[in-house]
Amino acid sequence: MEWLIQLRQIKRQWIYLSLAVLVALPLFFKIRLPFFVGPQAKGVYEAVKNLPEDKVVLLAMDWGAATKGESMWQAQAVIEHLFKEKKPFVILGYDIQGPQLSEELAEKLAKKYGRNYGEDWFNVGFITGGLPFLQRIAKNFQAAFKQDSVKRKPLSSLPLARKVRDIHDIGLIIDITGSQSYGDWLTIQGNFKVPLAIACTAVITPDLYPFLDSKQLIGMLSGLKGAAEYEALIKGSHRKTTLKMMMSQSMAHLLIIILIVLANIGLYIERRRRSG
Amino acid sequence: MEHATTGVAILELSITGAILFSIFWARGGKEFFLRRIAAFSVIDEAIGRAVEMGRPILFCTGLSGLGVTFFQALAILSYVVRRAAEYGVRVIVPLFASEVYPLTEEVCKEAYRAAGKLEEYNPSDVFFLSNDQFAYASGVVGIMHRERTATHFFLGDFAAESLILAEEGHSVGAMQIAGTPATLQLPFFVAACDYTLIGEEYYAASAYISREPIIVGSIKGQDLGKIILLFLSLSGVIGVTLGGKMAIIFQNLFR
Amino acid sequence: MKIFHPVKDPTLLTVYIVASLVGSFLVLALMHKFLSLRAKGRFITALTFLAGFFYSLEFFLPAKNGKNFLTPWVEPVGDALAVIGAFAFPLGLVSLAIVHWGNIKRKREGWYFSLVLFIATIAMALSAFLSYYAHLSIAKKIYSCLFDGLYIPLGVAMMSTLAFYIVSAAYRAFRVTNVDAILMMGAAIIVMLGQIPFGMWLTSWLPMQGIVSSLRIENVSNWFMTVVNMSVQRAIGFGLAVGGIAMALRVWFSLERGMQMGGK
Amino acid sequence: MVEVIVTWLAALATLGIYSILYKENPIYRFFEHLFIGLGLGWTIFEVWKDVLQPKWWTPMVVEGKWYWIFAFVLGSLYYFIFSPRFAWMARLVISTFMGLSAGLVFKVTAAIYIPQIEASFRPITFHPSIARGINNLLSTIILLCVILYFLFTISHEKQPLAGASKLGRWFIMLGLGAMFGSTVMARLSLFIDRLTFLLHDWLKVIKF
Repeated sequence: MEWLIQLRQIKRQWIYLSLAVLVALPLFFKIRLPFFVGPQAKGVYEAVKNLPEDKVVLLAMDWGAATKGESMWQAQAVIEHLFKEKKPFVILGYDIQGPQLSEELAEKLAKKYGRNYGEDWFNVGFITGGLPFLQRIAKNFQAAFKQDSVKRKPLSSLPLARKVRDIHDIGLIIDITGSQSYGDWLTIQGNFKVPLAIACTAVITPDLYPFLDSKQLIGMLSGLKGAAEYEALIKGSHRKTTLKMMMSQSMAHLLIIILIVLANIGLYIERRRRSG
Repeated sequence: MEHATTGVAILELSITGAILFSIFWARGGKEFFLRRIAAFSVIDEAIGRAVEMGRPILFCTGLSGLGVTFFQALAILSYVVRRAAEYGVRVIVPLFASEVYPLTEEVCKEAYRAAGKLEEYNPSDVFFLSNDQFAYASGVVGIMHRERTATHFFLGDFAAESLILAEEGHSVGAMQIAGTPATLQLPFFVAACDYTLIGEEYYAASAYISREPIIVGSIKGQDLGKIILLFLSLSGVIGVTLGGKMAIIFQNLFR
Repeated sequence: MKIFHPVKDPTLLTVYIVASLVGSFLVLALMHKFLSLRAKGRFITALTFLAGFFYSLEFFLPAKNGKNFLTPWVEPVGDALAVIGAFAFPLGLVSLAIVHWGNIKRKREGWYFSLVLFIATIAMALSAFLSYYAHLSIAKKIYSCLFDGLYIPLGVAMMSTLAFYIVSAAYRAFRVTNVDAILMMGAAIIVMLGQIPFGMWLTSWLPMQGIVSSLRIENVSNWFMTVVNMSVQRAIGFGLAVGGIAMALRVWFSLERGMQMGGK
Repeated sequence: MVEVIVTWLAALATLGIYSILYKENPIYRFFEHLFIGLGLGWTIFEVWKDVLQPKWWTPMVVEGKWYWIFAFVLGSLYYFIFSPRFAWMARLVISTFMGLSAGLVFKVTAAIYIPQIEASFRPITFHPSIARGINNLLSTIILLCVILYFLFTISHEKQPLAGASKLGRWFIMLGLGAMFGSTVMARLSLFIDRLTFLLHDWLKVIKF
């Protein structure tokens, strides 16, 4: 009984050691805690799967190195699913690094799924001008861009790019962001009624719930958890990197909760002994 | 907002008016009641603890640059240094922003003069440590361990490093009093420190410590200002709920 | 603004500079000699009072298409503040150097760490200047090792210790001791569970729609964040707004006892 | 080659900092002083490159704006702080800076808090969705109670205020708990990133 009371004062060095071990384990071994994919992540997945044949997906990469820890994994999961389902998409973004970093992701994944630049996807890179420029793209996509950002060639030379004339050729917009850029895309969604999903950093999630229950958004990926949920939905995606990191997160969160419970058990027994 | 719209000007000037009015009301001899705030009643006890243990006090103003947050921290520092000087206890003040160093040095020297101990003042207890957030945190943690500081004051602007300072401070066994307007850091100070000033309690510090009638008057002004904001917010809720013209008035109140 | 027009000719420029340098120190010397201590004090308090009007008036005075008579001065004053503030940096450096030079001179325990600090400062400053201005390739390599190899990782490593501290802080603070701790613990645990797929699995048996669905962990957690947390932060913000204005007024009118630069 | 050195230095620096988690020790002290020294060296470079050269030296010497020498004069006054007789000159600059930054409070307060005041106007209507109406009503009650909790010059013993401010304190605790819980994920991901760096980039014991 004595050691139960000691649960109240576990030395912090033991707590730190157990955290390091519990976080490292899922990176080495295949540990799968019970896992539940939320409705918001499923919403994005379904929207990509049910994209009409003649439509293209618009991927807004409004993130940079600062939020790489969450946004890059979301971008990788979405691009992998788009390649697997052979759904064409175009990449652009308010952030200089976003389109560039996601182009590297796309090229790496394209080899695995045998997809070709210009036919399955194309990239028009970093855009400035905010909402007014988005309005211009919506009305006339071709005129808004002199050339694509990878081959530096006019859009007319890329078979997929030729098909994207204006917003009506876009079947779904997915904004991957670490900032308030989603406001502009919500306006576009409001004006042109194009289905919109947002993959945001965890800290922004509370701000988006009002738009979910007003159906302005058809789905949302929230931080690393959102990326892990999406990756779990893609059958056969062998790497599951985000899943491992999500397992580490879950183990650490559970460690905290278990420690709190143990501490209070120790406290309770000690108090009962003192009063008993 | 580059320039005040009429709505903003009226609101901020009415709050300023309430504060100035209360200051002159206090200058005219009016006494105000002040409710008890735990953190302020233990400042002397915290200094006393350092005196008993014969170990220095650490006063950390976080990442504060020159601004109102730093000025409030300085007002408290001035009191703590004066009391500590009376008992001959060192107060170590590592600073984050070099432009606040001269002002801090001057305030500490004045505190020693007010305590009548100017000759004992050691200028190298106040120094610029680093203007990198986490180099500053690692340096303050080093000071806590090496100087074995007995009492810690964390008062000023803080960011993520607040939890590093509070947790390492606890592991050194120090008594810790914290206060910051950085609301996002309050959970960590409340969790790890002995006493924490929440939100506006931070800006009431100099009144509670000095109990000078004029400054207590400005606290009365702060209460009047809050009542103005509360009244505005509630009438806004009613206006928006009623909808129609009322809603539009309130939505464009500050446009 | 006539007299403050730039001077192109180098010799004339040096004359202007030296003249104003000598002139200002002359004025200061005269003030030092002829102003009594009380007069100096009152002059300093007056400076604080006058300086307080600059940004406040610029903000409140009506602005025709974004400008009032003070607006053109905002940027130069801002630059001047940055420059004068930058001149305070060497003074701060000196204060730190005195502390660490004291350690070395008196061979106080652990004095060699102060040596490490001096060497690191000089090495980083030199390699940064040489690689930026002189484009020396050897300096670029050293700079890369110091900056990318040590400085950035040290910052990232120090910040990552927060993961450990948040665990030990939660373990120590969330105890059923009083109402405050219980409420804080309850909200923290719910929001934590709401963030991990395992937590969502715990209440995944609840229906997806309807009233009961609001008991699902992710919805309860979101309710805490969007209703309770946002309103609490907003209310605290109202207090801070008023408190900030009160503090500014106390400083502006030199009411704070410990900070009266002009003395009482 | 430089890459390998950089990775090794970064790994050793990370482990050196983590040694504080066990207890304060000479290794930590070494990396602490190294970190502060590197930071100072970098700041010396940055202060010149980003502030003094572009905003003072170039305008004065290259563009001939001779009056920038007065910035130097005012800046040099700081250095009189240590001399008892001339300290008043340092106070000239300090008091001016204090006044200027006090005056800035109105613009800063407007920028940060006016949007918050506007956002507090929430319609208590149950039409489109009952949940939204209830939540808006609750938000307003929470706002009211928490502000009443912060009243300093009115005694909290008498009933209407006593209950409201106690409720206010409870809501504050719930809010702080929610904030704490929502930050755990972000803090843990910092360590997971560092751990993957150590295991993947440095020791190469795990694959991605």
